[in-house]
Amino acid sequence: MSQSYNRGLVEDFGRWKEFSAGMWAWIFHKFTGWVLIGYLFTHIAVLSTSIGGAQGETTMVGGEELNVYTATLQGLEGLFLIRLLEVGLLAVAVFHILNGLRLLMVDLGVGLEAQDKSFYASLVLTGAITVASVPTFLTGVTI
Amino acid sequence: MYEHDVIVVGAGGAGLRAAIAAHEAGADVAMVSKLHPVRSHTGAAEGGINAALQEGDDWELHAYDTMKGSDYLGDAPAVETLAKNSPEETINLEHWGMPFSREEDGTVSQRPFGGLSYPRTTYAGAETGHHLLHTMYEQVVKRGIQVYDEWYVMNLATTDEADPNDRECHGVVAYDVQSGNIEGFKANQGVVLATGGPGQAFDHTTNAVSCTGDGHAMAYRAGAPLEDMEFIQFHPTSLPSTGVLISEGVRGEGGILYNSEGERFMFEHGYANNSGELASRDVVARAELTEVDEGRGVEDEYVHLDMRHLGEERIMDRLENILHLAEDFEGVDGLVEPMPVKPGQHYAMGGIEVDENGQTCVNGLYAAGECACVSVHGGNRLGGNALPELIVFGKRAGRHAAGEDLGDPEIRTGYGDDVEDETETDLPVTPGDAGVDTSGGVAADGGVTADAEGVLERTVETARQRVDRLMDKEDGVQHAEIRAKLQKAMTDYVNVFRTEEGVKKALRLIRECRQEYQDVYVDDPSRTFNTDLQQTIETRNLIDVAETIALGALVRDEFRGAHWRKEHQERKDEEWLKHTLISWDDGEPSIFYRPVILEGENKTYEPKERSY
Amino acid sequence: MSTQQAEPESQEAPEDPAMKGAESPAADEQTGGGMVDDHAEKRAELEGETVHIKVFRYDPEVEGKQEPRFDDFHVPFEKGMTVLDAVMYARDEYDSSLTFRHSCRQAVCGSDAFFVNGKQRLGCKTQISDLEQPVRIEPLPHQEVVKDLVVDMDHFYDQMHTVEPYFQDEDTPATEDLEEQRQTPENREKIKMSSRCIWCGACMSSCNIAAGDNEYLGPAAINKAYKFAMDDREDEQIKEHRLRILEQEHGVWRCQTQFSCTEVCPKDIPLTEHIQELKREAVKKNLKFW
Amino acid sequence: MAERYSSFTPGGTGWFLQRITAAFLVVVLAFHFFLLHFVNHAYEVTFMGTQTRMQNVGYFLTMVLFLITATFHGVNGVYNALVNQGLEGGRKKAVLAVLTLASVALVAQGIYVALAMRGMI
Ligand SMILES: Cc1cc2nc3c(=O)[nH]c(=O)nc-3n(C[C@H](O)[C@H](O)[C@H](O)COP(=O)(O)OP(=O)(O)OC[C@H]3O[C@@H](n4cnc5c(N)ncnc54)[C@H](O)[C@@H]3O)c2cc1C
Ligand code: HEM
Ligand code: SF4
Ligand code: F3S
Ligand code: FES
Repeated sequence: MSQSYNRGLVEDFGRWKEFSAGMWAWIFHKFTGWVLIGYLFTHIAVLSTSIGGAQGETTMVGGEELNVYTATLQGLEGLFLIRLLEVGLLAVAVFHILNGLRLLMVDLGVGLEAQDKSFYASLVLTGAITVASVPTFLTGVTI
Repeated sequence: MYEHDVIVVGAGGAGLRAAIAAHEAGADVAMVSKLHPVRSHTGAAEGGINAALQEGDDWELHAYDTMKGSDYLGDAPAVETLAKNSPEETINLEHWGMPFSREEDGTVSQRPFGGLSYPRTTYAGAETGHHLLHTMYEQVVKRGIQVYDEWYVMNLATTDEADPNDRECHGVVAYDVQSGNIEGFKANQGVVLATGGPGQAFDHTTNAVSCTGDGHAMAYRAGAPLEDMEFIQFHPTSLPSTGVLISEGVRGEGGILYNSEGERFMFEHGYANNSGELASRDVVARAELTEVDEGRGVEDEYVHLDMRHLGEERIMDRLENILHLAEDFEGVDGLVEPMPVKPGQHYAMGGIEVDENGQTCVNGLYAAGECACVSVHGGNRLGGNALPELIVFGKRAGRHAAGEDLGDPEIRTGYGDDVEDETETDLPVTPGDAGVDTSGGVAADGGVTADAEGVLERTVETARQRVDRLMDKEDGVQHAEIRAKLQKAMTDYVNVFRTEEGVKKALRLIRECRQEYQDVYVDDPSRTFNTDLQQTIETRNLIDVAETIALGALVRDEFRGAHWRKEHQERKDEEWLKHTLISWDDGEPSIFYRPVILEGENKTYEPKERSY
Repeated sequence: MSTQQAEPESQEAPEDPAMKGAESPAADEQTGGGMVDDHAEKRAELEGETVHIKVFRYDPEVEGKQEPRFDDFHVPFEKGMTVLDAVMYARDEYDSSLTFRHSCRQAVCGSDAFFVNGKQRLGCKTQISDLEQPVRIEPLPHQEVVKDLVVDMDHFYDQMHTVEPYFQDEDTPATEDLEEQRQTPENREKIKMSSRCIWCGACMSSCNIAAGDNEYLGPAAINKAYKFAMDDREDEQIKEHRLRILEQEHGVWRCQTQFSCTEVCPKDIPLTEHIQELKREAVKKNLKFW
Repeated sequence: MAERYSSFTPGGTGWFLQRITAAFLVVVLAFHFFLLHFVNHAYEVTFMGTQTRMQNVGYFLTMVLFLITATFHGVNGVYNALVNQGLEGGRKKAVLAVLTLASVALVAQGIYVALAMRGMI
């Protein structure tokens, strides 16, 4: 009897070059959302040092006695890698926010004809804001 | 084998309506269709449904217009039934949710249409047929009616008594396009054919690729006569490369036709000095072809329809969809260049002979819709009269097949004492004969006189053998070649202009096609979705149907409605107020005539000059 | 016949040369000169061009086609030629086993949605001159392929039927005393676009979510439901019933506003907009009961 | 009609809350980022500074609310994404349970931290 053929995954992601704006927006939004929630968990973990900090715990940094919380944060901030990641985080957050706004508009049925343009706008704006923020993020750090 | 009370073949407007009606009458109905219902060609209808709904209009006016439009070849009982029932059927559609266009007060809109004395064409945008089709399919889904879609019906299972009036139809044989399986469908009460038009007999048509006249051919070979086949409507404005219809609305809004010399030929060459481009369809179609024949066609093929002068605003407002059609199907921008148009086959007025209850002379065999001829359209169909025919007569056929009593019909069917044999015309070939031995007449379609199941089994067996033969044959001719030849013959000689010599030539060419068909083979070896096989079978049907069209065109030596004969350019009422009937008599079609019925319920329709 | 028609060669199946020979319809083509429609030939000469199409081939029953491949055809170009015209030409002139659905040739039957150069399009509504060559023609993604360009539409139909796509008023009186219902032109305008769907399945095929979740109703079915839910002729209770079908697990919420459906719909139906509106309707309905 | 209406249709409520929280997050997240990276630079953050900010009840409550909404929004988003990818039946229930636990833990820990920052622990 007749059978049929399933072309499988080729169609899902093998054709990424043919994806349209809406699909890219969806993928990016997903990705940035996951990064953000992941960050939230780590963020709280890092901030947890404040519990120790509140109890007066200290640690020695460069011969100075510092509050653990302050030390942890400043220690991390002193790393160039962390600064870079922060820039990335900003980019991710900004995109998620802007595209999130775009999605909220879509949900309200506003400007649906311009959905692709608003996606590109989110991308461009994200890029611009990220670049503009680099100086702020990279002040006072050495490689 | 499948078994149901009523089997409806075809799921266009007529089939769907018949199925719903039979279901409501309590029958167990199944629909068998080679296309999924929503793919049927009813979906292409744009204009609307004629129904006398408004105050000031009434069914008698509608009947009168229809009779006049038919050039007095419509049968009054049929015409009146149509006009009387169309309003309630239209409102019924409205209740089923059909999205008709609306007036400010919330009532359905109606617009004027050619040949109508009152604006009674009820419409749903420019896609009335689409909505009609989908609305009715929805009701079929609601009722849970069984649909066998993509099942191609090959044959009717009919007994083979000598006189078709004694025969009985017990079901159909169909094959599942997807798997290639051939099965019998037993119909305990009746089979309703609703297979649509035969437009593919011509190479340039507004009809779908699926409009291959299968129902015509099956009924014909089972013994039901085909009626008035010579009456084919040609639409003057179809796009040359695809046949897509450019609505009359363009000319209505002021669009102008030009020949290659830039002349507004409708006036300049005197085809219609009063109405010009807005003359009736047949007049415009003939004018266009004359221009092309006399060397003033563009690329020797078409003329130009220009609407640029209407201005972008007006075009966008009223004719926007035309811009899309020209752009999508012809690659032409109607705002900057004129659109190429030429006449295209559009509608077949004739069809399987039935009475007002949709029944043919074969017991248990019904037909409705474009494949049937009740006859409401006579020599010429008015725009907007086909869709009401689907719902009015589709419903009647369905109910009657399901055993409801609709009263005795006034229209008679089949060969009987009220017909007159054709004796005068000299036929160039023996119709139906391939010139080679094809013994077996009706039996070739599998009929036997036996119990229903026996008949069905025999028919299934014959069908299987036929398919095996086509599939096993290693080489020969392919259907596409025969089909192209047939279509060309019809378009060259049985088109808008018909001459005795031309039609005879066509008959000889059709005969050649029939002979070549003896050697046809199917190249695609697969049983899975074999469209090659399906088209090969369809081509055989087209040959039979084309032949009846040409035969009718040859015997009717007058000019009536859409049928124009060079040697006989007048309507001959004394001689020709009668229907042409052609029946497949053991493979040698016989031709006879039945008088038209002009006596209506309250009045008799007196033939008058048809002028608008 | 002519020089511009290079013979179609089976491209991506080099492992099996025997098959290539068997499949290549070149021989038919050479002898089949009579088949060519005069016009086509004349115009092809006039324009002297051919269009190169690559068509997906698969047939579970035919050796050599069980493993999908692409066949190349060179079709003489005609002004106004559509993708459907091109595959029809290839079928009628080169290889009669080339299989695809088609019927109306005018974008109303919805049979011939293909995946053309990476996008779902109606073959009959796509001018081939607008496309980059070679034109790659494949069956709709995310549906099982039955043969060549024919896909299994059953699932699509099932989804369409799930939303109870029919007027539900039970009270349809006897035909004789039917009264026409009223509907404002505004309301009719509201459902107009949604009522244009021709069930081609392009939207469903383009939607990633529908690909991942087989039970997702999909844009076409939701749009169908929209047509009924927004029609004032049906009463409130039925509308609520419809919304309840739509707001289930695999209903409207699945849509992630990817807009692919809207982009490919040959009838320009604003599908995403309709889906979003139904989401809002559903939320509104639920808020009422808080 | 016989069935009982429920305002808590799973998809609908989730969808709706995802939007509401998103709208809230836009404002707070922007504020948060701005405050801690542009007004006060992150590399200058000290326990003291944090403690001072946290003494403000409004700020404290905003941050707690921020945490709760962000957690809900993020976790619900992840859950939806998984469900959209065809998560079904038992595994779906398990994932929901794990995610719920994780978010409760996160929020609890977060509030604990915040209280610590206020010096209340
Ligand atoms: C472009 C166009 C515009 C038109 N506009 C109007 C208009 O404005 N107003 C008007 O009144 N009329 C109009 N008409 C005419 C009208 O639309 C048709 O006459 C009518 O729709 C035919 O309907 P039907 O049900 O008989 O056939 P169809 O809708 O053609 O259906 C035929 C059915 O039969 C099935 N079938 C065929 N052969 C087989 C087989 N062998 N086995 C199984 N199934 C089979 C097919 O699958 C299909 O389902 C128009 C026609 C065209 C072409
Ligand atoms: C600041 C403003 C924010 C806005 C406007 C916003 C908006 C949105 C919207 C509208 C969605 C739903 C997408 C959909 O269902 O189609 C979403 C998803 C999501 N958001 Fe946010 N969001 C914001 C902040 C955050 C934060 C702070 C986090 C992390 C904690 C986050 C994590 C996520 C995740 C994980 C998803 C699911 C992504 C997916 O679909 O896989 N968002 N966001
Ligand atoms: S909504 Fe558009 S794309 Fe989807 S099936 Fe209908 S017509 Fe085709
Ligand atoms: S593509 Fe799919 S995700 Fe929604 S907008 Fe269309 S249904
Ligand atoms: S052939 Fe009917 S939609 Fe293209």
